[in-house]
Amino acid sequence: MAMLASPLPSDGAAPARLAVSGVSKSFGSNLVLRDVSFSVRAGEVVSLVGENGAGKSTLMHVCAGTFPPDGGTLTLDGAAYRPASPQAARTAGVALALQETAILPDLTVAENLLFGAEPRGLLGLIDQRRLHRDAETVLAGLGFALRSDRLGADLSAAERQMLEIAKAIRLAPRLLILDEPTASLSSHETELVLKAMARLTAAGGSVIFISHRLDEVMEAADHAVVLKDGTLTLDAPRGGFDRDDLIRAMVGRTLTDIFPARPATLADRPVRLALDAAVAPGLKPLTLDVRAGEIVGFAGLEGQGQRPLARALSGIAPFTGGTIAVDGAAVPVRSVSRGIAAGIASIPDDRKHEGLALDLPVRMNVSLFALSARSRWGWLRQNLERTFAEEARRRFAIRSTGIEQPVRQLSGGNQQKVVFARWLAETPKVLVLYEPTKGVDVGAKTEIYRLVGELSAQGVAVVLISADMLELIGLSDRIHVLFEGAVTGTLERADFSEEAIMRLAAGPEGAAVHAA
Amino acid sequence: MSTSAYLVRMRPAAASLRAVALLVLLLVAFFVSAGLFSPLLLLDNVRQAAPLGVVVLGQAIVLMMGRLDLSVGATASMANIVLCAVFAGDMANTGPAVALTLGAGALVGLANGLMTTKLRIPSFLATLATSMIVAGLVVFFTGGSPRGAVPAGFRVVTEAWLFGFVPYSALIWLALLVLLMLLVHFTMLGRKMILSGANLVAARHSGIPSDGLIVLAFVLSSLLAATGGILVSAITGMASIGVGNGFTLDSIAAAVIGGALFSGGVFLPLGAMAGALILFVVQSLLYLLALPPAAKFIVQGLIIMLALALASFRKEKSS
Amino acid sequence: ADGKYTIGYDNYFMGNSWSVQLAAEFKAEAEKHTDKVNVVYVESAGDTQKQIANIEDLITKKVDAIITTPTSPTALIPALKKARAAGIKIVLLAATIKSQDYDALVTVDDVAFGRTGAEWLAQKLGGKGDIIALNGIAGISTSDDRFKGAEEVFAKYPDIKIVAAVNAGWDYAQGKQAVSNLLAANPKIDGVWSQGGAMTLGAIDAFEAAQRPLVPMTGEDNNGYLKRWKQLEDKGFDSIGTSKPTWLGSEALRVTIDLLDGKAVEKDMVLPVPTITAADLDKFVKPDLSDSFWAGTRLTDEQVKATFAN
Amino acid sequence: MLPRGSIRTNLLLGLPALLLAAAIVAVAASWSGDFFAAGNLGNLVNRVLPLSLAALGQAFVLFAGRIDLSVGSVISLSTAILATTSTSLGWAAVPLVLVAGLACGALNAAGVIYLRINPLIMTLASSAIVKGAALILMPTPGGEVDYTFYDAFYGQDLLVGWPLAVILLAFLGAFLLFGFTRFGRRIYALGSDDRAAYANGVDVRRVEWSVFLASGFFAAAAGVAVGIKILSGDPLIGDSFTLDAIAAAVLGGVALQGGRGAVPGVLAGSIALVLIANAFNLLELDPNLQQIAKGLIFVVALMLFMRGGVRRTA
Ligand SMILES: Nc1ncnc2c1ncn2[C@@H]1O[C@H](COP(=O)(O)OP(=O)(O)OP(=O)(O)O)[C@@H](O)[C@H]1O
Ligand SMILES: Nc1ncnc2c1ncn2[C@@H]1O[C@H](COP(=O)(O)OP(=O)(O)OP(=O)(O)O)[C@@H](O)[C@H]1O
Ligand SMILES: O[C@@H]1[C@@H](O)[C@H](O)OC[C@H]1O
Ligand SMILES: [Mg+2]
Ligand SMILES: [Mg+2]
Repeated sequence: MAMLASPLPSDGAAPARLAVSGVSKSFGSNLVLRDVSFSVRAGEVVSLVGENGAGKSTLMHVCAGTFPPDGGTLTLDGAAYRPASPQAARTAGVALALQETAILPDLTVAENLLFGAEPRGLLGLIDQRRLHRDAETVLAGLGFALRSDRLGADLSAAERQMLEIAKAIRLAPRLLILDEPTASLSSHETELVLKAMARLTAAGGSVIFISHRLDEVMEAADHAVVLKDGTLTLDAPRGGFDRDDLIRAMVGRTLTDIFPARPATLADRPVRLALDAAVAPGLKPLTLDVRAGEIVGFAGLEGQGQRPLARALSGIAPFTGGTIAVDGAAVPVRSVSRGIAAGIASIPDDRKHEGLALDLPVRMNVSLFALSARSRWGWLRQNLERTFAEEARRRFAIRSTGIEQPVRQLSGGNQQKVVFARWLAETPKVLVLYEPTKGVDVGAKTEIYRLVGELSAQGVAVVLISADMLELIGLSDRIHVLFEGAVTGTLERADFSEEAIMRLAAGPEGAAVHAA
Repeated sequence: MSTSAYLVRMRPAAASLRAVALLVLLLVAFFVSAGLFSPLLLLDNVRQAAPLGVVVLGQAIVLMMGRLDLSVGATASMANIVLCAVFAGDMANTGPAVALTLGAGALVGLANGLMTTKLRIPSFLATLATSMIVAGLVVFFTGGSPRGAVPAGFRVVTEAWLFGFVPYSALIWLALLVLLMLLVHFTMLGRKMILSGANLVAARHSGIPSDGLIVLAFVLSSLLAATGGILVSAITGMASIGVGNGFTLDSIAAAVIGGALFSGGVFLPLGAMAGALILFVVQSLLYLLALPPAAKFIVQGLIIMLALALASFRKEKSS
Repeated sequence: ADGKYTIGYDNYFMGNSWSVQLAAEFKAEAEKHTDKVNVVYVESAGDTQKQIANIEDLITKKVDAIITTPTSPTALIPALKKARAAGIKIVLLAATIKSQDYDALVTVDDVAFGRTGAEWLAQKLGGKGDIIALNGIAGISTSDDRFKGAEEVFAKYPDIKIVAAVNAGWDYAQGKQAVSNLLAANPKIDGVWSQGGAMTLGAIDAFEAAQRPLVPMTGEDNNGYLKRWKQLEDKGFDSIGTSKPTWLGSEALRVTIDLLDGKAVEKDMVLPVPTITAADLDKFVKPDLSDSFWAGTRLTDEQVKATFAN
Repeated sequence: MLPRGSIRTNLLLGLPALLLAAAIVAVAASWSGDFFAAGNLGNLVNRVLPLSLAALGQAFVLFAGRIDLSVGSVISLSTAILATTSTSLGWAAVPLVLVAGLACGALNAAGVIYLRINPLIMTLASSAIVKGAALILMPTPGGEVDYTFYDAFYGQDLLVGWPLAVILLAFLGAFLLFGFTRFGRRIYALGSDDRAAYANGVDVRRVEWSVFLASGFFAAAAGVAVGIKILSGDPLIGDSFTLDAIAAAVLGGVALQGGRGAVPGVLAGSIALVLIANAFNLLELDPNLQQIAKGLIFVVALMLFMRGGVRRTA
């Protein structure tokens, strides 16, 4: 394992762009960062990795002025640096693109992008036309396909994330911090972001890049820094670490295989879920089967019908025609509760809005279905709830101070585990997973994959809708590829490859479009 | 479930405790300026605070759902009019009088609920509109001169004391409080209401029929407002226009003093009770001090500020 | 056009039975003159801003006269000036303004109202004792004037002490709450000066609830109060019912018609305060009529029943 | 042409109020010959003035996602100050009143920012405190504002005069501020999403200070308009403005959860509210129905807005 580097650059020449020295921070009694020191040089990408809740975002908030550290010091290009607010940090040349994004819902993309730096004309009034022109220039420069006059509220998670990144990059900061910028991006969009990072460093800027995707980290990092439980466990330059080093530093052990083994054949299993000419807004009639114990993946570029499919299966925006059958019996999934009654559980992708009551404790967030199934005469069984919540916290390795901690205070990945814990209180017949590991660290991911594997072994039919190619390939028994709301091709496990998926994902004229 | 678990569940949140502390402080001030301590006087204040207290419970339920009910005052006023009209001073009409009054109240709640869910009008506005319409209907149908009266026999509800030291109205208040506490904290229905209040979208995604629960909350609020109106009627014995109007702002203030949050997801009935008592005791204290009217308003405002400043004291600034 | 007078009637408030009966008296009178007058009704709901707008709209409608009960003694003055400049006769009903911009005033002086009750109470107490005062709403002239009258009287009796003066909004429940608390704090209260009958009822109930012997209290001429007084008479309770009679409402119309007919009219018709005492209580109390009804009326029993039922 | 961007969305929110106002004018004018009488139009402008100013101040606060329930008391206090000082100070009394309004705004801001009291409750409390102050200054209505004020400001109560000029100036200024300045954007940003606004560099405290100060200022300005109208002071006269100002803003498309709505809509909403009452009087409709009608109009207008859909956050 690589040695822990000293916070100051060893070559003694130029001072580090950012030097973090002995920083600690706690929330209440929860010590989140302990004596963390590392540095970022000019023209360098430093990747910061660590498990969910390791303290990455907290550390970056400290660097970007959201809140001060409890102890420790920061320097920027050799000068003492203690930003009093995000604005002060930006003025000093440090821009942070938030993991949770800070898009103003009632302003347009252009207004968000140039917020606080709107071009002014006559009488010092904002020049709306130039504003939009400038915004389009920025977006085009990054290659982001995002219309400048759409309202923030109407953007998808991926679009919000792109806008957040664009906002930070636009400032041409000395130090750009990207906190999980790629979590909901497709591989094409991810490429764009990595390119933008490269351009920035080529021009002498520095980047701190957080990701749970170790591929990206290996590709982009000039230097890697690993946090575990708020302590720095690895700090090594490119070439001085490999993937296993990172994982060991993150989880403290080597993970052998993160994906569960799949059975050789499923042909003898009964059909659990059957769709026959099922239609929903945004989807063309869909006919397919999922067998008991089978994991069927859905791949595709962003916005090819994944969301409508997930929402229709879960009953949020139900199918409007065709038939849906579970175990051979037609079930009208006209609402979420009908779906649940039919044994269909579905994990939403937008956990903050659709999955969690952020201000309520972990206990109340995990226990709903467990309690519903066991309530007597509508009474809520308090002891049972407590026991269940404690158990869920253990089983899903949810990092919290206890079952009474409000979910808002949990790290992103741990929030996702809470969502899982609620839905898996009862073993469903069909499990619909929509981006199940967005922003989830490799350890937790392994846990989740193991769980999915277990459930499928118990005969649950799993529908996996994901933008994560490796996840699809690693987990699925079959992959359907969506294009413009229809399945354009299906791959069996033996034929899985990123290339094969991409070819189908590009649509009928696949090759041509993909080449462009 | 063990008793201890119940006790844990009943443990009021910090906000409620602070409200209770403030209440105690006010009571001390009250009895010091009265120059005596009389448990009976204390209970008499509780007795008279009951109508407001009952209305606050409803407001707290609506706040728990992340909504606001600005129609409770108009509904309580309407209840007084309907009750007196149907009673017509005759004890024999008790059944229909109470039933029709509560029925009319439930209709208001239903209207509020449907407007906020089906028409998607923000509750602040929907209930403001309802309150205008309800008040307008009352004036229209009575021509300004409401009829009827509450028979003396019914007035025991607020005027009489059980065993000479427990006011019935306090018992009614307490009973409703316990019922709501059971509903919210001890039933699945209540749990689903809290989840809806804390995050409506997430609740929908979990198959919780949120719209129905919001309607239910508004109906409960209006029923409790109507009950508050019935209690006021028992106090005054007569029909008059606008007797409950003050409940609207008072109920919001009391609930919030008791720890309710506008963002929803919190139901603290004990806090709500403390909040209602605080407002009422302040009023009594001000009568006692016989301050000039101007000073009265100022003290009232300062006490509300103090209560809320205490509530947010030490609250960590969210980042 | 039809040769009739058009009269604008501004109903200042609908919030208590007194104001309702005031309007009812006017309407009953107007029905007697349908051959002569058309009435345009506007509603101010106790809101001075609205009242000003209403007056202006009546000017726009070119009425011949406006009858209004000003909810503020000053705020309406410019609007009323404008009306008179447009040749409209202004008749103030039951409340006045601090200027001469009106053609007739029909009222009972509220200062005298307060004074009358206070004099009775001072005599009753033999010129000494501790009393409490129950007022209406701060900032409303009716309330302030009545208390002013009372204070003038009590100032002449050095041995009478007002231990507390509180605002109870002319309201039964508030009156009761106030008096309950004041009783607890004051072991000795020898009399209650109240400027509204509903508050006096609240005071009586508070005394009874506290099991304190009743003391002399001033009251008003509302039937509910008179009934109660009657019941308590044999327990030695004594009171006075001062009155601001609602028949002022009908009188205002008569005066308005006289004005429009060009007859000589006394500008300030400030009537003496009618009173009801134990001696003539039986003449005024109507056991079979509603509690809401006020004795100082020209309405027939049938009209009262139509207004307030029972 | 409407500028691209959120301004367009916000302007459209005010459209229903404008249509409503136009409809009332059409009905009132065709059924009552008095509507276009010179006196009536002048009266209407004079009535719109205080309401629209109060609503504009309220809009500052609402855009920022806060609320101000003290507007009515501030108006009352303003008339009291004007009526006690104008005889000696003359027009210099006006800035004094405005400063007092700012002080009330500062009280609200301080409570919200330093004591972290919810704005609804803080301004409810300050409303009582300010009312108390007004009653101390002027226990009963009275005082005097000289007639020259009326003559100079309202003149002959005509359509075109100072009141109209003040309305236009205030709303034009505010329109530019909210549509085309960075400061206006910050206010919208705060109302749109507190956390995101902070992360985008909005100085939350400064914005909160400014919106409450603005609300106090405009309420005081409305108070001056009322004071000159009544030529006296009245410690209770402002009470009804609080809800009316909110109603006008909301009718004009301002979202109570903040971040949405535009200044022209606020003016349209104020005009619509004033017109409803006027039309009832001119058409001699049963005044008892007015409140019901107002409530129903509200519901219908709101239904029109809501069709556009609400934001997905709960
Ligand atoms: N505002 C807060 N109040 C209390 N605890 C907090 C707060 N913010 C974060 N924490 C806690 O600090 C720890 C670190 O959280 P942080 O968000 O920095 O993790 P992370 O490494 O970014 O995780 P992820 O990969 O899931 O984004 C977590 O245990 C979290 O619960
Ligand atoms: N501890 C490990 N032991 C063995 N193989 C591993 C380990 N961790 C990851 N891998 C392999 O590396 C590949 C990618 O790992 P990575 O951690 O980037 O996955 P991921 O986080 O799921 O990716 P993404 O960021 O796209 O979600 C997987 O195919 C997996 O098999
Ligand atoms: O006399 C009082 C009257 O003036 C007021 O308006 O209402 C209540 C009555 O008691
Ligand atoms: Mg993070
Ligand atoms: Mg991954």
